[in-house]
Amino acid sequence: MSDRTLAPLGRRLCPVVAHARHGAYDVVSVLDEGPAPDPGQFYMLAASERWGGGADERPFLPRAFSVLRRHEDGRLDFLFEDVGPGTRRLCELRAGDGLWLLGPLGIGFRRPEVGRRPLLVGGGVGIAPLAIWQDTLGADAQVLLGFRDARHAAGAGLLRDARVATDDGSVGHHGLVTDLLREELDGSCVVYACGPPPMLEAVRARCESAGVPAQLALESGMACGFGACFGCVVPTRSGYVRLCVDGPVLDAADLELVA
Amino acid sequence: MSDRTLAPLGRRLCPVVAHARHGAYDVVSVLDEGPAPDPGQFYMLAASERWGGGADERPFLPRAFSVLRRHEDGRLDFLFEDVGPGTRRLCELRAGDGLWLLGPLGIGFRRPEVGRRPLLVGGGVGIAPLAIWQDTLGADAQVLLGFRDARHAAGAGLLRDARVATDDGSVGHHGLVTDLLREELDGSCVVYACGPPPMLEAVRARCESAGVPAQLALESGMACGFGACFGCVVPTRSGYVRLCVDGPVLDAADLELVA
Amino acid sequence: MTPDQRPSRPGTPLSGGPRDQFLGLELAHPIINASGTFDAIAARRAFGDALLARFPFAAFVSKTVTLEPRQGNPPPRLWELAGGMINSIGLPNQGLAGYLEHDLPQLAELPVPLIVNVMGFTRGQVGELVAAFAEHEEVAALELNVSCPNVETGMIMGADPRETAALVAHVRPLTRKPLIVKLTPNCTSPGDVAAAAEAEGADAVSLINTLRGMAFDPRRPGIPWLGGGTGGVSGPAVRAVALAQVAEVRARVEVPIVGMGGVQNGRQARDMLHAGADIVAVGTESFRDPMAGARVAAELAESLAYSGIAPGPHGSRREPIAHNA
Amino acid sequence: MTPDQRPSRPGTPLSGGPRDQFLGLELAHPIINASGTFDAIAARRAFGDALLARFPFAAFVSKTVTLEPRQGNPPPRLWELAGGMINSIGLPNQGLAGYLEHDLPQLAELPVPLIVNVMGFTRGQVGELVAAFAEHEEVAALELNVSCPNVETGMIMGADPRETAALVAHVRPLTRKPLIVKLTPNCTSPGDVAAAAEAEGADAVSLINTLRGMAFDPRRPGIPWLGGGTGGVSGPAVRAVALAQVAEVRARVEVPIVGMGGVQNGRQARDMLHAGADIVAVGTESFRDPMAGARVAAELAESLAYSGIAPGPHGSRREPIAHNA
Ligand SMILES: Cc1cc2nc3c(=O)[nH]c(=O)nc-3n(C[C@H](O)[C@H](O)[C@H](O)COP(=O)(O)OP(=O)(O)OC[C@H]3O[C@@H](n4cnc5c(N)ncnc54)[C@H](O)[C@@H]3O)c2cc1C
Ligand SMILES: Cc1cc2nc3c(=O)[nH]c(=O)nc-3n(C[C@H](O)[C@H](O)[C@H](O)COP(=O)(O)OP(=O)(O)OC[C@H]3O[C@@H](n4cnc5c(N)ncnc54)[C@H](O)[C@@H]3O)c2cc1C
Ligand SMILES: Cc1cc2nc3c(=O)[nH]c(=O)nc-3n(C[C@H](O)[C@H](O)[C@H](O)COP(=O)(O)O)c2cc1C
Ligand SMILES: Cc1cc2nc3c(=O)[nH]c(=O)nc-3n(C[C@H](O)[C@H](O)[C@H](O)COP(=O)(O)O)c2cc1C
Ligand code: FES
Ligand code: FES
Repeated sequence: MSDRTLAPLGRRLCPVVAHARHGAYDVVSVLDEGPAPDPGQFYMLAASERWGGGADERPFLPRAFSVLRRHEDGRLDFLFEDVGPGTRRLCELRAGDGLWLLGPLGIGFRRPEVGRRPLLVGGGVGIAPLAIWQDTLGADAQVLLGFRDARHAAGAGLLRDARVATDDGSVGHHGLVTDLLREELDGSCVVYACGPPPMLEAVRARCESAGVPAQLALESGMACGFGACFGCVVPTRSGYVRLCVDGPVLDAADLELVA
Repeated sequence: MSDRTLAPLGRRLCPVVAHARHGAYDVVSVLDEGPAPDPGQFYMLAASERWGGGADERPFLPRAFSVLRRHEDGRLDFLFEDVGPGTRRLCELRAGDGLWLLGPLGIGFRRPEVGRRPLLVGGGVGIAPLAIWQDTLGADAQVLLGFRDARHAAGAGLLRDARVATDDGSVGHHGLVTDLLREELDGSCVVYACGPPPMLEAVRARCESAGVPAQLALESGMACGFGACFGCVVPTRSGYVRLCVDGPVLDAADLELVA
Repeated sequence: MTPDQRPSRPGTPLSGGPRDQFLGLELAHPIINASGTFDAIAARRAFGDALLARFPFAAFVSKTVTLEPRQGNPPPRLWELAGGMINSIGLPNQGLAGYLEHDLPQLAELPVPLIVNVMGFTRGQVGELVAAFAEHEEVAALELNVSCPNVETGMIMGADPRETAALVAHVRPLTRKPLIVKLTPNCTSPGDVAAAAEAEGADAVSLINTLRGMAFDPRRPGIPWLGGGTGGVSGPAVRAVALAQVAEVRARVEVPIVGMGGVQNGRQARDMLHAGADIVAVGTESFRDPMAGARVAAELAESLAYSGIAPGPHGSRREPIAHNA
Repeated sequence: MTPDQRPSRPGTPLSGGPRDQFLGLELAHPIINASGTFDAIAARRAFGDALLARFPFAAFVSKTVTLEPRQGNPPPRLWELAGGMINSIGLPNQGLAGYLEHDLPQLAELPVPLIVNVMGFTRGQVGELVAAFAEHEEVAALELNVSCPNVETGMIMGADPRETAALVAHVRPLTRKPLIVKLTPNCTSPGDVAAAAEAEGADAVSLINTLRGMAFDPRRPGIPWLGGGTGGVSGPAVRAVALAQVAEVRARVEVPIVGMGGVQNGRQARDMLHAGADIVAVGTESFRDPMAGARVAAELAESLAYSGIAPGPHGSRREPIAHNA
């Protein structure tokens, strides 16, 4: 038995069926006939037309994205924030366009041990894998999200009943999501986190000192997504691991530091 | 005094204001504040977004295009046929998109000597410079056009009162435009031609044997369009000349052969 | 003489005909992977046994193995550029012992011949590696990665014809397996180096390895982006260089050539054959699609059938193409 | 030591401050053109005197001049690739006499210093060219294009340190004008060649010239596309290689470096300075926009002002950047 849902071999061309804006984010839906992903798994994506010719004559390689949500009919939603030529192109996708898709890839979140209360902590585009994880865990899972400002906090609407913190105080708690974590964390929790490295590091450190297990969905630059290039390594207590095949979700206990 | 209308120094970003299909061709109109081009001059064009990422990760360099028509309000029309990654991208342009434009460039058609009857002969995308030339010359100028089939012959509608030949006989004369030329040519003519090399060579040879002057608008692969790269040379009786600064319209008498 | 004027290469058409021959190996088609750009073991974790059923390459070349284990370079290890990328992976691997214990048994399960790529920092090290693999019948051939310095002479082993000759002369007696010398493009004359390797008994050469390149952090001016400082450029951006070097080497050697560098489709693979390669390796394009190798092979077969060209016996010396750039 | 750790280079900020110094020339900014990528005479025909009023470069480098006139290579001369192009122009020019008679008077009207690029097929020829230009005060400096074979030795003049040293030693006594040696990237060690040039009295080096490359006709399988057979690759596709070679050369010489290869904007020019260049040349990007040089200069000034980095005295030897790709 495999530790992950296997990806069909080879990239496949999927039709984009919808696009929606949620504040600073674009959500693009594609129709996929592949297997249902495990929450926390990711896909390598590339627009089928005009993947290239953006800033610095890029993109060229596909880009890694967590799946935000899977619908019953096989529709997959992805969440994009325009931070460079690849995401910019993906944000432009509209119904009728084509998307190359490879996945699901990597190892996703592991279920809470019996009796442990799942606490989902995220920020920015890191909310994507938490949404599909919340869909799976159901009402048990509490969600804490941090954003820069109201425009980004609009992304919180993609999950249910999230407590929100914003850097500028425009929505919810004025401060960091880790402030909320401090309030909610107790010894019976298991924390699932995804977000920018400083947030993940704060979560890791806090869980460590609280003696609470945590699973962190990390990011790193990827060329292939299936272990071919050795480009996506992150340092762990046992040396470099390829995030695309040994992650992207790692046990916080395996990490010295998230940088 | 210059032998050409000078181009403003530096490329400029122009808004696309219209797009229309004419059979196999796309006509894209942009609003330009530059000087009115001489008929037969050309522009270097590149889409302002996503110029790249097509077949073979191209285009990268701008592409050369004759101006099809200039309107009173400064609108310039260009005619595109999708033959590769550059023209494909240009065919996609729609109102609101941006186009980089450098020009007008090169030397256009020279007016007929007094008493000479202008005969315009063209084929395929070669009809573009003939349209603006016909606009200038007025009703005097007779137009003969050749196309592959009816889909391409739709382009004839961009000029007035053209006699048409098609390879497959679906529109007008079943045969070559040079058949029409044979019928119309007499010693009082001056021929202006633009089209694929075999057509131009047939026109050149016929005019030579008829002792009729001819001006041929040639094509060659161009990187810059303003004499910088020395890439666009064509052989003439006096050696290689850069088509972008010494053409694209050349006197047939200067050419041994169009290949 | 330009390539089309070469005496036409008689032989068996690729598509549907008998299997392709390369160094005595039976290949189902002429597309293999470039070393370090496909990890069949990791891919099997991601794709399962479908990988074995539809393996995209006609032979499998493993990532460079060194005598001792290596961690590789600190991240970031990747930089994307126009039509390509720079990698500074730094040859992470488990070392010879780890490879023999963990990787070899798994790679032996692949449905295609296995070519092991090795590198050492002295001739002696390369010799040890070659000798170690000589005994393993799962290994069909060896590829020598010579894009690294000989720590004893300070010279890049594959950048200087004498250095390469000495290396090949040292290891040639240690195995009867076919030896492929993987040339570096970062040198004055790959043709000279290839000729030196051939003279000392190399059975084939492969090229190009990556071009040395560098990038700076866009957000921290003056700080090199890559953890390793510099790295190697690959992908379509290097294809023109690869074609020129393959043509140059073809003019100098009789042995078969594995051509690689930026090949993305069948037409480009065909160009590589026309430049002088006998088989073609796909590297960076596999990152965009793990099945790229199979697609290139299918497109190539179609393109060759269409143009009526058949690949011929390997190793016919051909005339150089003029280079008066 | 990485570039940011270098002793900060004291000096005058680029933007708004006093003019930049390069080989004693006063430059309005640190961006010049790459030889063969801008013809100021043809551009004046296309754009008129606006070209003089808003000349995009701080100095003008003319296309390579040879002793005798050259027609150049048969077309096609251009091939486009991912983020770049191959040219096989073949150095067409009117020869020394034609240049002196027709071009020099017109180029002397430009509002910036003139650097003349020369090439010969023997040391003697290069010497003749250097000596001829030594007398012309319109000429501010000379650039030696050494990317061609010495027909007497059969070696590419700029690919071998000894060959380059002999050339520079031969021509150095013939002029007091600054001599810039334009290195070829198609060699094992541009650093060795640069050091040899410096040792024999070169005042500066410039790099990179084009990478040797090749392409096939997409419609006629096996026929090389370029009339010249092979050509030279330029543009963004080569930028990573250029940065690595500039850094390598910087580690070996004290003289100023003209850095070039794929620079399209101010950030990339800044990276070139950080790699070790003192001024930057823009080539292929001018084909996409004749005013690219001016835009790069403006963006660079902004970028340097923003990051608070000021260029310093030229020629300070800096530490190499690790290359353990
Ligand atoms: C497992 C995983 C899941 C992810 N899920 C999501 C998600 O759900 N939603 C989402 O929006 N994002 C997600 N990401 C991040 C996303 O993959 C990146 O934002 C995307 O790859 C950026 O590409 P780009 O071209 O837009 O930006 P780039 O320009 O590539 O910039 C991205 C970063 O890369 C660096 N960079 C800049 N230039 C280069 C270059 N030339 N080469 C290499 N690096 C460069 C810089 O640090 C920059 O900040 C995920 C990443 C991983 C690994
Ligand atoms: C003065 C002038 C005026 C013109 N006017 C018009 C006009 O009004 N309308 C119009 O539609 N066209 C016109 N053209 C032609 C137009 O410029 C070309 O069709 C266009 O440049 C093709 O670009 P592409 O990317 O679409 O095709 P490409 O793929 O670049 O193919 C065009 C041709 O270039 C060759 N080629 C293929 N691959 C490459 C490569 N990698 N590098 C270099 N060459 C390659 C092949 O011969 C191919 O047929 C004109 C050309 C000139 C010189
Ligand atoms: C990420 C990466 C890792 C590589 N690792 C190796 C290696 O371990 N050994 C080796 O000989 N070549 C290695 N190469 C070089 C490739 O085998 C190949 O020569 C080069 O990438 C050119 O081919 P391509 O453009 O198709 O990728 C590597 C290339 C890449 C991109
Ligand atoms: C079309 C073309 C012609 C060139 N001609 C010359 C030349 O005559 N002499 C020379 O030294 N370099 C010549 N070069 C090389 C450039 O000066 C420069 O070194 C190279 O193009 C890299 O810079 P880039 O990527 O900015 O173009 C030429 C380059 C191109 C593209
Ligand atoms: S992204 Fe290539 S190994 Fe992980
Ligand atoms: S297109 Fe560059 S010189 Fe004519």
